[in-house]
Amino acid sequence: MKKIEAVIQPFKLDDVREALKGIGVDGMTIYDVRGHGRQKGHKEVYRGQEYEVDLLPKVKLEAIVPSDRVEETVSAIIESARTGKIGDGKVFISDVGQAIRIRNDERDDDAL
Amino acid sequence: MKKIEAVIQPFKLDDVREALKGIGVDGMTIYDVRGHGRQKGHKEVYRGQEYEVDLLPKVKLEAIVPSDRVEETVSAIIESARTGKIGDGKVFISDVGQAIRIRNDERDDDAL
Amino acid sequence: MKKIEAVIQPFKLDDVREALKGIGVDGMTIYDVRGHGRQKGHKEVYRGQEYEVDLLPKVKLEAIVPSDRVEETVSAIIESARTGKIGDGKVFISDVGQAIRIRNDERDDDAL
Amino acid sequence: MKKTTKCSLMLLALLLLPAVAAAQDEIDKGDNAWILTSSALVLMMTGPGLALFYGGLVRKKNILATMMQSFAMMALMTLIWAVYGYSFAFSPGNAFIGGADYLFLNGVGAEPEGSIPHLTFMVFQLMFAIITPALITGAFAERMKFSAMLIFMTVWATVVYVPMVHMVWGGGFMSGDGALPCLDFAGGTVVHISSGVSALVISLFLGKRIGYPSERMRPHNLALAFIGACLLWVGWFGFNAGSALAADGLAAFAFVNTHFAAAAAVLGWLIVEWIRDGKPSVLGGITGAVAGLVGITPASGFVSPMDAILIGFAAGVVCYFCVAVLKAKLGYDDSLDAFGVHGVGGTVGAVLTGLFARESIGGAPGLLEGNSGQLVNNALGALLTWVLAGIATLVIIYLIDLLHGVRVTEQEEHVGLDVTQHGEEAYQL
Amino acid sequence: MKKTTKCSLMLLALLLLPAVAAAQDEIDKGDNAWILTSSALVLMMTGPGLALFYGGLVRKKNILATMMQSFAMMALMTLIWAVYGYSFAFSPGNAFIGGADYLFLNGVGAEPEGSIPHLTFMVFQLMFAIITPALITGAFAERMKFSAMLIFMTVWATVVYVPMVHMVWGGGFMSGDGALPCLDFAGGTVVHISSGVSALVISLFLGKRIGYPSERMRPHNLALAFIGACLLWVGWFGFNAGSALAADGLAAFAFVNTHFAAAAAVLGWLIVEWIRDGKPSVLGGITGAVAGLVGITPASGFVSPMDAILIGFAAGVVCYFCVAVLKAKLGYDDSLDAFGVHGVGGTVGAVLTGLFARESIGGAPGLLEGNSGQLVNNALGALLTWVLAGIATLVIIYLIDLLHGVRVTEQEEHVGLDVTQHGEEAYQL
Amino acid sequence: MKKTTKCSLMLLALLLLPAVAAAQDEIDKGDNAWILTSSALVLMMTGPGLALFYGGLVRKKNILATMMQSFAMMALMTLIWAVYGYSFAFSPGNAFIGGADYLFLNGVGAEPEGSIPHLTFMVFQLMFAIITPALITGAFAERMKFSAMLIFMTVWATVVYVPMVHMVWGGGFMSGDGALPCLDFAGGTVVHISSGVSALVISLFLGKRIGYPSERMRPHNLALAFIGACLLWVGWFGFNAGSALAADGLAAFAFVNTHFAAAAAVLGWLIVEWIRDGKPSVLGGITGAVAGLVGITPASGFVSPMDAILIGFAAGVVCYFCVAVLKAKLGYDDSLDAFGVHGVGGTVGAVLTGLFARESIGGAPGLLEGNSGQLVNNALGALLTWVLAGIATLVIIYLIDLLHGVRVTEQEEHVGLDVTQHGEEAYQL
Ligand SMILES: Nc1ncnc2c1ncn2[C@@H]1O[C@H](COP(=O)(O)OP(=O)(O)O)[C@@H](O)[C@H]1O
Ligand SMILES: Nc1ncnc2c1ncn2[C@@H]1O[C@H](COP(=O)(O)OP(=O)(O)O)[C@@H](O)[C@H]1O
Ligand SMILES: Nc1ncnc2c1ncn2[C@@H]1O[C@H](COP(=O)(O)OP(=O)(O)O)[C@@H](O)[C@H]1O
Repeated sequence: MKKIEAVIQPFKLDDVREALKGIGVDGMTIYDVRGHGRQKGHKEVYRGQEYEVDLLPKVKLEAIVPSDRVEETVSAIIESARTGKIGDGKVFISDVGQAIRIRNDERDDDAL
Repeated sequence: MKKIEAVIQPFKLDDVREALKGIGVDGMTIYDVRGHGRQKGHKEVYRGQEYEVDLLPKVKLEAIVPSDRVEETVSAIIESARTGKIGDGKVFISDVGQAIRIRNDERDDDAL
Repeated sequence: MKKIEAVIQPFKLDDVREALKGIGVDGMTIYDVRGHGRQKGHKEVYRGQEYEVDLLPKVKLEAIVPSDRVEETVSAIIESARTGKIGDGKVFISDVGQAIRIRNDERDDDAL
Repeated sequence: MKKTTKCSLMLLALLLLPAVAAAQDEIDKGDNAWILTSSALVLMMTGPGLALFYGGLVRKKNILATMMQSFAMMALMTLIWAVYGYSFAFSPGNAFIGGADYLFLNGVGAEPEGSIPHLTFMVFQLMFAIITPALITGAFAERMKFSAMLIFMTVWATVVYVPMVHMVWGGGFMSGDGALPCLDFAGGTVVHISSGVSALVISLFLGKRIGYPSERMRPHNLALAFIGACLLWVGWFGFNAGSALAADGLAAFAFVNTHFAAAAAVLGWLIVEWIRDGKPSVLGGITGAVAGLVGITPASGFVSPMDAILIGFAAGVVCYFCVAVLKAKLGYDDSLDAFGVHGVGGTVGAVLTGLFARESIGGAPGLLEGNSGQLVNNALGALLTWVLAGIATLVIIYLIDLLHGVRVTEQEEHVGLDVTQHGEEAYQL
Repeated sequence: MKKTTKCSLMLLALLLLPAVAAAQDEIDKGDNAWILTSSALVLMMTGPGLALFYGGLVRKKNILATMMQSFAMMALMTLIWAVYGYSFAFSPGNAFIGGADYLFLNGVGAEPEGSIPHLTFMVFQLMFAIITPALITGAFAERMKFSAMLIFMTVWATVVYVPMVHMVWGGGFMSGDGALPCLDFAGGTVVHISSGVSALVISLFLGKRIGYPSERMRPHNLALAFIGACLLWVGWFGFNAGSALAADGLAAFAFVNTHFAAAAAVLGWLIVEWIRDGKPSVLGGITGAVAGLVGITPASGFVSPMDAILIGFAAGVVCYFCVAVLKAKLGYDDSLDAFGVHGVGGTVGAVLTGLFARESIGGAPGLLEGNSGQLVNNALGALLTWVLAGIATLVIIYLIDLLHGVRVTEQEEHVGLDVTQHGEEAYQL
Repeated sequence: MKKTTKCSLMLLALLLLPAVAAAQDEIDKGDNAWILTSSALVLMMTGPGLALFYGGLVRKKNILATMMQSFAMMALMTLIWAVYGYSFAFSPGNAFIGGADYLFLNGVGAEPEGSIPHLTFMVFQLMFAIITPALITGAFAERMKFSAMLIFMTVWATVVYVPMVHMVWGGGFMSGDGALPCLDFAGGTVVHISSGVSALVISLFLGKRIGYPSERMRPHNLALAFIGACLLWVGWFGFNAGSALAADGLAAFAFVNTHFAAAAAVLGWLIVEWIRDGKPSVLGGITGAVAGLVGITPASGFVSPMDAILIGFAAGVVCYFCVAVLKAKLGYDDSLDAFGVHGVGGTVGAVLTGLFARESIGGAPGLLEGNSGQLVNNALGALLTWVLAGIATLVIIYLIDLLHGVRVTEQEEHVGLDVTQHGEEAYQL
């Protein structure tokens, strides 16, 4: 199994979820993050005091999928999340040794 | 060392923490996530506009433990988090190469 | 590539970011977490009802870096995040198989 | 008291010699301005005041449902009051219940009731009819069906609140010229004891919230609770000083007493908390303020400002112990301490009113001025209210549970009432 | 209406025999106390009331910008009113617009206007001039440039609002002694139809927000919206009952009618919602309340409390269908339903005022009392307001778009208006 | 001024010929209604107003502690005022301090003080005694011990505030018939300069917060700060217009001036911000409003509405530069700009009052009407207040630090004051 971690633009979340549903990837976990990379931040001023804000709001999506589904999952994410502008985000893939479904102890691929 | 990631029902957090304390697993990091899987979501209506809400609030718990403690840790989590209903969540296990305690540079197992 | 996960004290975030900028590590993703470890928690009382609060606010910083940059990155984090007091946090290092830049499909090291 | 005389007088007048009434009664625009302002302030106590105070104390998943329980009273009680509530409370009747003269507000218009338009008096009273049931909702927060709540409140208002109002303020047997004249300036018995005791009964009947007390149920947003408590304090000036039904010296007394009691109760609560729990808390401070405001309510037009400080301080300390110690001991789950604050504070206030009342201020002497009878009357009145509210509530909630069911399912309780009862979430942060 | 007579009388007086005016007019401190209080209440409707109601409904990234649009009106309209707005609205003029006598508030001081100081009347009216444009902002929330908004509102206030006020309340052709006397006690046409219709036009002109309706745009903080709605309700007592310009029986009628209509509208909306969507919601309840308050505004000083219940109920139900059904059908993006609630609710109210008006209360009979002319007049008045506001707004927005641009860039819309328009973020939670 | 004459007259009366006093003074219910309403409004300024304004600007971990500092004043100052504060402020005394006649409010009852009950005057003044120290808390937010804060405020109120009140309003040497008569209608010197200067001294004494200015300390919840600022604006009508102590034409002037100044200050601040920082911000808008309200406070009953616009605009612009430029230059850490807004705005207002005062409005001419003496007096009065408040505060804080310690530990500052001082967390979101 592989863990696919995608950092995307918040306003792209709905599209990405549609795309994944499209290819039958249901299981996923999502949370809000702030990210920094090449995308320029913006200036904020509070009572004359300037702040350079370069941690921008992003959404992180994690999906653990069987190794043989990584390809399509990744491309589904990439295509649906892309705007072509800096800040679109990244996808990271790593190994997962084991997966267990708490409810009934199902293991690995069955648990996804 | 292994990283144990458990996605559980929010209202089960206190039980799981008890269980882990019980077996002496102290170190952990926790954050709120929203998850999708087999559990059905619910409908929300705002001024007549319907939304199908299928990202449900979950809590994610991460604990890095020495390889030989994975077994008991996982079962402690599973037992304490289980309600038997869809939505109980999952546990994922993966490798961690190195661990360092920032305070004093202790490494690996000593750092946990 | 390696994934460096650092759990640090919230008020140390700015320092750590400075340090990383210093060594040219730009890409990172950050989110708020609550952690438990050796650091003692505190007591809260609401209308006479006591709560032992031992999940303390921390910040988690994730940076995926080329394997050859792990060393300096980790030490930069450790030095900038250290106060020497319990609760400084931890750094965990694990493998990342693949990285993709959504915007232009760049892969692996080029994507970081 | 003031109210009663004023309004029973009015009733008499209306019955016998309207002409004369019209003659002797004239609208004073200063009084009307103050009571209209007070009516607005009292509505503000329920929405947003109480709704926030309660909504901030529950868990995130239940804030909307909790606020909605107060908000719904703003609509429901208004219609009940308009159709029959006001009539059975204030139109001439017997010792227990009023008559049908004012059904659909028939005959309730701009003509003077005392020195204000009858409609002004009606709407000022309505605001009390809104907040009283809303207070109860604190006891069953986070676990009651919205539909069951609506049914309960409709019945409760009809068989408990409206009669209580008539008995104490509408010319019934607990009012000035009744068999058991009690001093209740702005609602110690009618509002706070009745709602507080009913709250206790319901929380016992419903049982605890799942996971209580083991699971952590800390207030999800104390900033909102703080706003609510402050607005309650500010609105209470309308509640108590408005009960003078005029912008006169008595209103000034009631205003000052209200403020002093709240202040003293804050200190009372915080001091005990500081000693006992090690730290003075914001939740303690705002809860203490409400306890003091409750305590002074029946006394506000009868005692001196210095008495008010004592009453407020007492209410703060006593309520602290009921909420922090007694509740834990007895182990019932009065989610937001509707009983611990309103039931207990109201009782303390009712009794102390009988102790401190000064003839020079409200026209009625208390025990300290040698009139032990008043203390007895007030204690009896409080006791009667306990019994009436307690029994009636038990019967009502039992029947509704039987016929409709009052508690949400375990699953719904886990998911939260916002989503399951109202199909909404409060925050998308 | 009341206003008109009072003030046109005043104007006449001022013109012909100031001496006499001074003689016959005297300040009543009770009235002044009430109108000063009402002025404060009406300002509270805009800030924090409306700002929160709107701010809570948008997405997190736009709350500050949304609140700022209301807040800016508190500053901008005040200066406009002081310099020329009040004069062209209320100083003697022709059938459509007032004169220049009061420029820079020249001659507007402590002398009585009716029974209150002229300045009190001026500032009370100013608070209306603040909230009316603020209401419009709900329609273009989350996508309009702050600068464009300021320009638009300045022009709109000058060519739409000020003339409307003069026509209906300032002695113009829609006022008491005009060619087409309409009954509008507190602003059904002047405030709600004018703002609501303008809102519709702008939302059509601007087009939808990016991602609407596919993307999820749920209210980011319903607790704030709830606070806002409750403060609107409380403040509306000043809006309507203050429009009696005295603390008299008519004020009591307006106060009660306002409250009853809000309550009835809450029930109306919730019942339909419960039936149609399966659950009664908090957002539905508070939106219904506002709909009812809008509906009763023109009628508040002309109808009976029981009529008010019917008007409120009707407004609640009708607005629900416009917001929940019609909007979806027509597919325009009135972000926060400024049109669906104010335009529609105001129209319902204007018409029903002509139906229910009772001579015994506001001095003017409606259709039910056989005066069919009034219904026609009010309908015509509403229609005229639709046309005037609609056309004027279209022209203004078109020109501003041409010369300055009204909508933010796609990128700015994605990032949010708080950061791009004001360089701030609301929450660091 | 108004106050002084009114009340010193009263005092005389009380002393010499109470009978006559009773004869000439009679309660006007319209006035009483307005001052009771104003008292409620002024309390609302502190809680929730100021508490939210300040609480929203600090970091999440300190919001409760910050709100608590204001809330505690609502309790603490009330008891001080009741026991001895009011007496030493307003009972007959010498040029610097009042006497002991009113200890424990002895003799303070329903009898008329001017045209309102003495108790009404007392409680209205009390609300000022609550907000003044609360204003100071903005300077030491996020780093002061709660216990030290309580001790400091108790002493400060006793040796700085109460004497200031007596000197300016209680018949002391800065009041109408004193040696150095200053014009301070509602508290430019007494309230704002005294609190603002003390704030500066404390922030200098305490030193910066850890991490200031390098670490990011952005406001954690601007929505709450916005609510607070709006409630301050609304409440300020009670503060200034209530200071007329009657619902008369002067109250109308003060009301309008207050509103106009706030509006002008918002524009002033936003324009400068727009030019200098590139964007107009919500934080800027609400801060400007407060600056304008501070600036007009001493002038509100002495100048014309058009003057008020100038004063407000000036206050907005000047305060902007002190907060945004000067503070950074001098490098002290006045966390929430209590000095930059209240100290500076109050000084600007005090001076401009001496410039613009019009005999026709407040009965006293200023420089523009040829009375240069008034400008000098007001400037001197402001200066005196600076010196008195500055020195006294330094001594007090120094001693408390010596005997008790005023600042929390570094660890506590990191964890936050909510948890360490009060054992609570604001949000469980
Ligand atoms: N090396 C990295 N490690 C972790 N997260 C990263 C890394 N690089 C980028 N990210 C995440 O991806 C987001 C987008 O990256 P950025 O460089 O700004 O734009 P782009 O993806 O178009 O290159 C960042 O905000 C950050 O959250
Ligand atoms: N493949 C997956 N990858 C990541 N998270 C998952 C995956 N499958 C499930 N989850 C997480 O587990 C939660 C529960 O899973 P669900 O299928 O709803 O119930 P159950 O665990 O009983 O099968 C989901 O809400 C989601 O957060
Ligand atoms: N085994 C672990 N797995 C995951 N997170 C951990 C683990 N141990 C510690 N942490 C994280 O590191 C934080 C600091 O650890 P703690 O033991 O309190 O102090 P120190 O880092 O000085 O030993 C914890 O709050 C928790 O978030």
